[in-house]
Amino acid sequence: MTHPYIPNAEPGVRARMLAEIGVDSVEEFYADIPAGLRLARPLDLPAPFTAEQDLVRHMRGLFAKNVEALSFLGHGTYPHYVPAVCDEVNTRSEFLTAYAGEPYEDHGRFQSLFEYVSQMGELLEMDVVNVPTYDGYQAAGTAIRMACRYTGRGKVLVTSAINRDKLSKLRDFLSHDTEIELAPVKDNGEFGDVEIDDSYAAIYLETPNLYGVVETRGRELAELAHAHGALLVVGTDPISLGVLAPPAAYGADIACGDIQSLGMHQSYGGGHAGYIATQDHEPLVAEFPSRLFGIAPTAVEGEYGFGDVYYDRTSFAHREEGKEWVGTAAALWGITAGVYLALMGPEGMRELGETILARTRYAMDALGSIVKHAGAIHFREFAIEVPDAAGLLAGLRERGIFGGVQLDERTVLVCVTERHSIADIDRLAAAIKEIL
Amino acid sequence: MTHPYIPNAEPGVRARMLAEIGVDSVEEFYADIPAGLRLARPLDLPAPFTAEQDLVRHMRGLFAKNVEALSFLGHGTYPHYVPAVCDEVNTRSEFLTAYAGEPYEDHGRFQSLFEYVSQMGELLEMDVVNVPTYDGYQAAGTAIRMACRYTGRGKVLVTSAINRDKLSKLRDFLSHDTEIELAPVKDNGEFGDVEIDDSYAAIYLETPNLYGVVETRGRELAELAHAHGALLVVGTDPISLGVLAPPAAYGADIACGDIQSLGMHQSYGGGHAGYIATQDHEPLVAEFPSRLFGIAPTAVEGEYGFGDVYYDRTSFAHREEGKEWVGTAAALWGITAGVYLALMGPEGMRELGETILARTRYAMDALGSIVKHAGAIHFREFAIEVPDAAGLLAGLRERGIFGGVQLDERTVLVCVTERHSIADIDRLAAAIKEIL
Amino acid sequence: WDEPIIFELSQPGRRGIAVPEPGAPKVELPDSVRRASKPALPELSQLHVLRHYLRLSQENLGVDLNIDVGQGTCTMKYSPKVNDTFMADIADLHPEQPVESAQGVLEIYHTLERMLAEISGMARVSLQPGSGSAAIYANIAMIRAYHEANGEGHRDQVITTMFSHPSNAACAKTAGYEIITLMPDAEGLPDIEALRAAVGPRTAALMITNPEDTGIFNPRIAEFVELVHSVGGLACYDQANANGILGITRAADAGFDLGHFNLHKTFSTPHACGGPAAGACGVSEKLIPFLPGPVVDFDGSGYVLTTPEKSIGKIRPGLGVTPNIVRAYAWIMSLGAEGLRTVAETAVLNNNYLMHKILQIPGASAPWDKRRVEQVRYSWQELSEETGVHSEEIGVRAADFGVHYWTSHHPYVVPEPFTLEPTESYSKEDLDEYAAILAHVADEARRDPAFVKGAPYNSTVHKIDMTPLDDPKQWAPTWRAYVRKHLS
Amino acid sequence: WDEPIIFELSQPGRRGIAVPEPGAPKVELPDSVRRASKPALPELSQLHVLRHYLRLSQENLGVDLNIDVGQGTCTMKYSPKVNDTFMADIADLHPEQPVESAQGVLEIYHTLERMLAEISGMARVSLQPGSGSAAIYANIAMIRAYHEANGEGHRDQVITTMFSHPSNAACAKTAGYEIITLMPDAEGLPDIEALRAAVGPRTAALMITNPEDTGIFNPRIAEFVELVHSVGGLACYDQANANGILGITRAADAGFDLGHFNLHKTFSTPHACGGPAAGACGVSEKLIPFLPGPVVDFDGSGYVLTTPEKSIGKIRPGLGVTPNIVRAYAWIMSLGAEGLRTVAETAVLNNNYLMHKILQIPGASAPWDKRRVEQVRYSWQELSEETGVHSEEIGVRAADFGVHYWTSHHPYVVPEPFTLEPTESYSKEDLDEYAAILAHVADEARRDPAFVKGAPYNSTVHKIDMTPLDDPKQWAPTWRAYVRKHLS
Repeated sequence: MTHPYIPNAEPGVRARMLAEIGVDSVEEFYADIPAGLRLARPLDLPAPFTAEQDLVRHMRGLFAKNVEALSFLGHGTYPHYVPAVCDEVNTRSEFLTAYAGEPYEDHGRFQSLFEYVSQMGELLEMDVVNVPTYDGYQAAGTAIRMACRYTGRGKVLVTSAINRDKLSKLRDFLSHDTEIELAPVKDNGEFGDVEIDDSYAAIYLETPNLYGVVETRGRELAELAHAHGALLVVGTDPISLGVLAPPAAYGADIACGDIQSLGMHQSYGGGHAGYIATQDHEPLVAEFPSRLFGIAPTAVEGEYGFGDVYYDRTSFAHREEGKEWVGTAAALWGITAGVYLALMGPEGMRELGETILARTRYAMDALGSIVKHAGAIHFREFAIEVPDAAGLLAGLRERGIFGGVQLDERTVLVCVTERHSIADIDRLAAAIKEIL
Repeated sequence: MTHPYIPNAEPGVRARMLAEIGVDSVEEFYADIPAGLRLARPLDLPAPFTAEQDLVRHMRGLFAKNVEALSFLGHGTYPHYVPAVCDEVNTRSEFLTAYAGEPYEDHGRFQSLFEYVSQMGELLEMDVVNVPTYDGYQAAGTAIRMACRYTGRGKVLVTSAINRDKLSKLRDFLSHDTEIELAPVKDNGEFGDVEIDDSYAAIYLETPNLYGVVETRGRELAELAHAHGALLVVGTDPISLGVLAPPAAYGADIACGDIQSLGMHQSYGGGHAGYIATQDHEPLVAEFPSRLFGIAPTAVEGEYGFGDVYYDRTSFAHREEGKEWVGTAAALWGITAGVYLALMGPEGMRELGETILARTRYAMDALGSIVKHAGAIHFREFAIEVPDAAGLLAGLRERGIFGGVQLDERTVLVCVTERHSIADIDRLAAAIKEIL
Repeated sequence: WDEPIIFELSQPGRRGIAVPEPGAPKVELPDSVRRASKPALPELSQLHVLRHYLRLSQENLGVDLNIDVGQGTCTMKYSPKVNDTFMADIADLHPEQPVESAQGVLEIYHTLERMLAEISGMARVSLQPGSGSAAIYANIAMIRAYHEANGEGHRDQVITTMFSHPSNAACAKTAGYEIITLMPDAEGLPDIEALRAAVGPRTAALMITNPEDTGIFNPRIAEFVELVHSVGGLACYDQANANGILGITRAADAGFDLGHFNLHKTFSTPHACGGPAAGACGVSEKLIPFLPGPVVDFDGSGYVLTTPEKSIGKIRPGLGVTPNIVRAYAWIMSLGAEGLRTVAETAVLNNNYLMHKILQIPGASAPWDKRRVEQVRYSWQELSEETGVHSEEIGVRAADFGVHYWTSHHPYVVPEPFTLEPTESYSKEDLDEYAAILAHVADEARRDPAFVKGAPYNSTVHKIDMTPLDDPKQWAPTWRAYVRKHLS
Repeated sequence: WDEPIIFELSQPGRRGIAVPEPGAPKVELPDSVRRASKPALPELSQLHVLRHYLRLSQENLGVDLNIDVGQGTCTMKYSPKVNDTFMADIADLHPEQPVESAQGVLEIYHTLERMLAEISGMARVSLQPGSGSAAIYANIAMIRAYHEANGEGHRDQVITTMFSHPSNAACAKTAGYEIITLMPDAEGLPDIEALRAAVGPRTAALMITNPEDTGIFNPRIAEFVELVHSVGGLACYDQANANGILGITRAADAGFDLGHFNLHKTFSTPHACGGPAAGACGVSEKLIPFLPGPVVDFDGSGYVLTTPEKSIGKIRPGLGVTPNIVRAYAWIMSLGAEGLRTVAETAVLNNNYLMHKILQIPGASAPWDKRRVEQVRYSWQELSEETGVHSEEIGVRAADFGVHYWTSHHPYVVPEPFTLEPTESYSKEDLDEYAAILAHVADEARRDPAFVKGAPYNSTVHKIDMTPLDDPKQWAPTWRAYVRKHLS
């Protein structure tokens, strides 16, 4: 049987094609590969499931080994509700299987991504937003690098209320030429009191931060940074911006973060994409490595065409002379986030934010005295302190609950979104009470 | 909040529209409805789940109350494998949400259905196949009625190796003017020895029949029918026709049946659609109530247009003067079956048939002496006879198996398709052995 | 795309999907049952099958793609995507699996029945029929069974109206009844005097729609029902056009004995190129024993299947078209009582707004100067007389702008008809755009009738010559017939 | 469709989806953190959001819709639909849920790692990188960590080749390395003499593709590796173009120390308009300690996560782009060893067949008269000199016929380039059609160059003036910028 994925493997066609080319066998095409490099045996791979139904059965058997539970896991990947329309659009063959066509044949991709960045721009009150990079980690790394290049400096003050994995990524990405200094965390969970001097390229703040704490001193930090010729870079989850002030409102120069919350499933870490945004300030725009899509006029008055803004910045245009690099990243999640924001609109984003704020607070109240930073404003996450974090989580697991992400031996990070009903929260609280 | 499904419920728009029309309120549009007919209270319905995520959670809660198991249930609804491409095509918005556009704007629907009937025509070796009716029950009823109208007679000899529910439908549909006579079943499970005279419109045979028995005397019955000016109507599942001779090959005048096997999920009975086929014999074609789609030339040489063949037959054209009635039925399943057949091709259909034949026989051998009609050729189903059918099925259920459909106190119909692995069959056999 | 017929894409030896090996000894078949030669199905790789059908899908419109207000009487409303996601949850359920293993789906059947009973005022509802027409036929079967059970099997006439769906007449005829069709009176309503003349001891039932496809609500509907009741007949309500009156008035309020809904119209299930659909037969107390069996009952601890005493029996495989039962249930659950009323009011508002716009187009009219509920059957008679362009031709030209309309069922009682039903799903801007397109085409018809008659210009295919389709020597209802008649 | 920008479709008060009420007391925010004015997001009903994006989708091509052989180096192969169906099974898994609750997905990671190790000959493989470029960066990070661990942190040069993907140069530069780029020699292969001159004590690594984007396999690749090894550098293999050599030759066979695959190229995961993608970094024994952590190990009873001793750390959220890990796993499992070899052989056959066809077009050439593996970088230089029509313009005109091509990365070392890579997914008929379209356009260019330069004629939009996109005063990277600069 000819494999369904390989039409020209059919022997008759194969023979006709070889005849037309004028060679005897496919082997001839490989003549340049020296014998010493040739694999003399078949690959040692598992026997295939050629029949689709057998593959499906095999896969379902594997998936059955995964267990779901009532989950309060967050820490960078969040269980927000994904509207059905988001999946409908991002599973369309035309979007899912396209790649890098030109603005003519892939007008839809250009326009959809333009609409994504434009909606992000409204949410962020910034004029320039990139076509997504891989994830919020990369976005933070690149945003900081942009600040370093822009200022010509090599030192950055980073919040220590930051995901340890993200910090690991920043170290890997930055540390060969950029000094990372960690800012302390105050008792209330906010960014600590700091000083900087003129050697700093940027202050990197997150809000809500690792602990779900909403930072209240953004303007102060912006002023501090600007007073020393540095930039304020703020990492924030756009899902909070229906209720929280966007970084631009308190003077941030660059905003960045992950958009997984905006219509992507958690997918075991597969739903991430990163945004970076600035105002329309040419020297800063020049530092974006990502593609930027913009409207361009066409031969027909009033018609919208699209294309790359300031393409010369990129490694596509100038290889290592471009800014960092650009390549395939996470465009489809950008399109999806655009669909999400269009479904929600301004009121939906506001209501969603209010629901999350209220339910987070409800959960903090329900859990009572074990909650850390109880006095701060929290969005979606908060930390609890218990004698034995691992023991608590194990106990909750037995009760069908993933209680949170363990931050250290005594600390657990609990995540509450709009998908957690009041009853879910009550169930968590009751289970914790039972265990402690 | 304006409901997401009702854009013009937004008060501002509503007011502008009312103003433009020149009326004060929507109430005025209902002025023709007498007060006595007006519902003076709100409908008494459950509180709605306006937020999509709440609806989804509610629905998933309901679905969690359904239980799946290793299932050997057939009896008209079959667990064949549905290729992913079938679902991909039939969930495309363009197909799923279209209805009855003209051949210009809905060219795709016309061509897809034309290709479905054309592929069925190849499988059946018949030139005329209808756009699907509701299901195999209706197809059988209409096929018999076509025979009655064609012959001008009102009596039909029907196999008694037929699904009891289908027979119920035939009685409901036919019995006010058509006499149904049941043919006996031979010990080997085949259609019994019968005589007819010139008052019969048709013999209605099924193969594979209720018991999964492949009828071997089709030609003989065709000759018997034709000798008395009657038609042979054969009900058959097209999934068998990669290996079994199509009814036309042994002289059937009308073929009919259900196409659920060709790419539709079982969906608790939601995957059915009925086909009816004949040769291109105008007086018989005239008796189709369904729509028939055909190729028509366009203003451009070589371009294919489509339209309705012999539209004058239908109730759309002539209300009660048309043949039976036509309306919305099961078009999307026709398109899907076309995709299925195109994926399978002739070799796929043959291999599938061989696999089902072999596994059915394997299961019969594995179950041994309780198998009825063991000497006959079986396709996909066979009956077993046990002292207590209900007890056996209950025992199997405890072991996570739906063992089959109970036909009577002692008889169970067991279904084996290509989705049942040899291990599945062995598991069934072992469980039955354990119980008996 | 200029997409060939799939047979033209075939190359021997290719395959779209692989099938598992038997894993058991091969069964040898005798000649009497073995297929002699393999079927000439197309042979393509999987990508090529997919590409072909995706391209064809792009050559189709649907509610999701266009302003689908032109398929009057079909109620082309938005089918929420979220409801489609539930299909996977029921895909592998078998209709004869033990009821205790299907409690979730049975609860949906049961609750939907209760909700539709409340919406219609009927006592019970069967969700078994596969479409509106199948529901009509089931209603007729119940009517017959009822009369026969009462020793009145002699009743052999069914009365219907010209603006009711043809299936009311056609199904009753198929069931053996003589059909009496009431024509509209000067008001556009079914003529009550004609009904008075028609009813009698032979009357089995009146099958009537209200509002009819004209969109006019018949204010004397209760009198119609009463007249039929007075001679011992039953009154059966075709509620195909219920979308504008949800929560406003109910079948039971006018005294109907039975009736049906189309779940794919009023209750949002997708039209799927013409099915699968679903119909719901609602009946009053006295017809409960005749309902198609089984029905879903709650026995205090769980849902069970029972067959009514004098049931007309099973009328299709399974309990019904479950995918659409699930969707209709989910749709109502997402709206509730207040939502349904907003649906009705907005649909009526949209219809009257669109009518206001359409009637501003010179040459368009809406026969009978009456209020409309859910839809309007308009007429281009004036335009047609002026320009010689027919309604069908205007519709084809409108397709060049990405919209279309349906004229009406035959016969065209309203001359040069077109039927618009905007439902609650479309926005004011959609309606403005739709009206603007028709106004534009009407203007074209006046300026250059030949141009409009030459349409389409911007469609997948060019003007089709339909004549061969009615000629047995030329028609080609399958590719094999086409090859035989036209290519060999 | 002439689809507006979504902001233009907005009407105040509309909503696409409803959000649940809090069900708990509202939290009042202080001014310092409260949003002052609501964001100017568009307001549309759900159908209208859907319609907008479905129409935009129809204005896009993809593997499923067209003959996508024109995105050379991108390996646009068929992504089986069945593999997409598995996405629902992993949608709700959280990357930090307990490992014992994620054994199925971890088994997939582990087995895919083993399979890719076998395919490349490498010892271990990290599936963490989010794309090919991210994998390149991870490789560079490991190279740096390796040298630093060996006290050789002074190595500050990375050597790459002009026909390797720009990310090899750009990522290494970002990581702080000096870049040395080898130009092609007269044979079209990277110049080994240039390499000899470049290597030295400062050499950290060679980053090289083979076959390069020219499609020519470098038969001296083992010598390249050896040269780098001889000075203590590492050899890193960009296996973006592996599709034609699966099962034929392996990275380890040529002595590479590390390398990466693009799962969205060679292993069929969909390209998704430019990601999410997935990269896989394979390393030899000595680099295992430096792999990004965690990796998936089997401890005898189950799968566990461990972080290598000198790991460069976590480089993205979660273990990797799991949807694509699942798809790549399923794809290999549906083909097996023999299937992969057939993939390679057929891809190479298709490429050579297409080359045979393209070279028959007057004006087209394939610089360097060598055998090709997986793709070819062609040139329209001759046609361009004759007609003045540039390769980009020919590509735009080809789009009028429903196909397109990519020219190549800058700089255009091959003049007037276009790069075709037919993979194993397309049929002979597809390749014939593709070649015929290019032949037709080349002929048009000769007959009427201005016509070709005026293209597109049959596209969603007309000829675009790109100049404002490079002018800070005019560019509009968001709608708000556009409104400010062009509409107010």
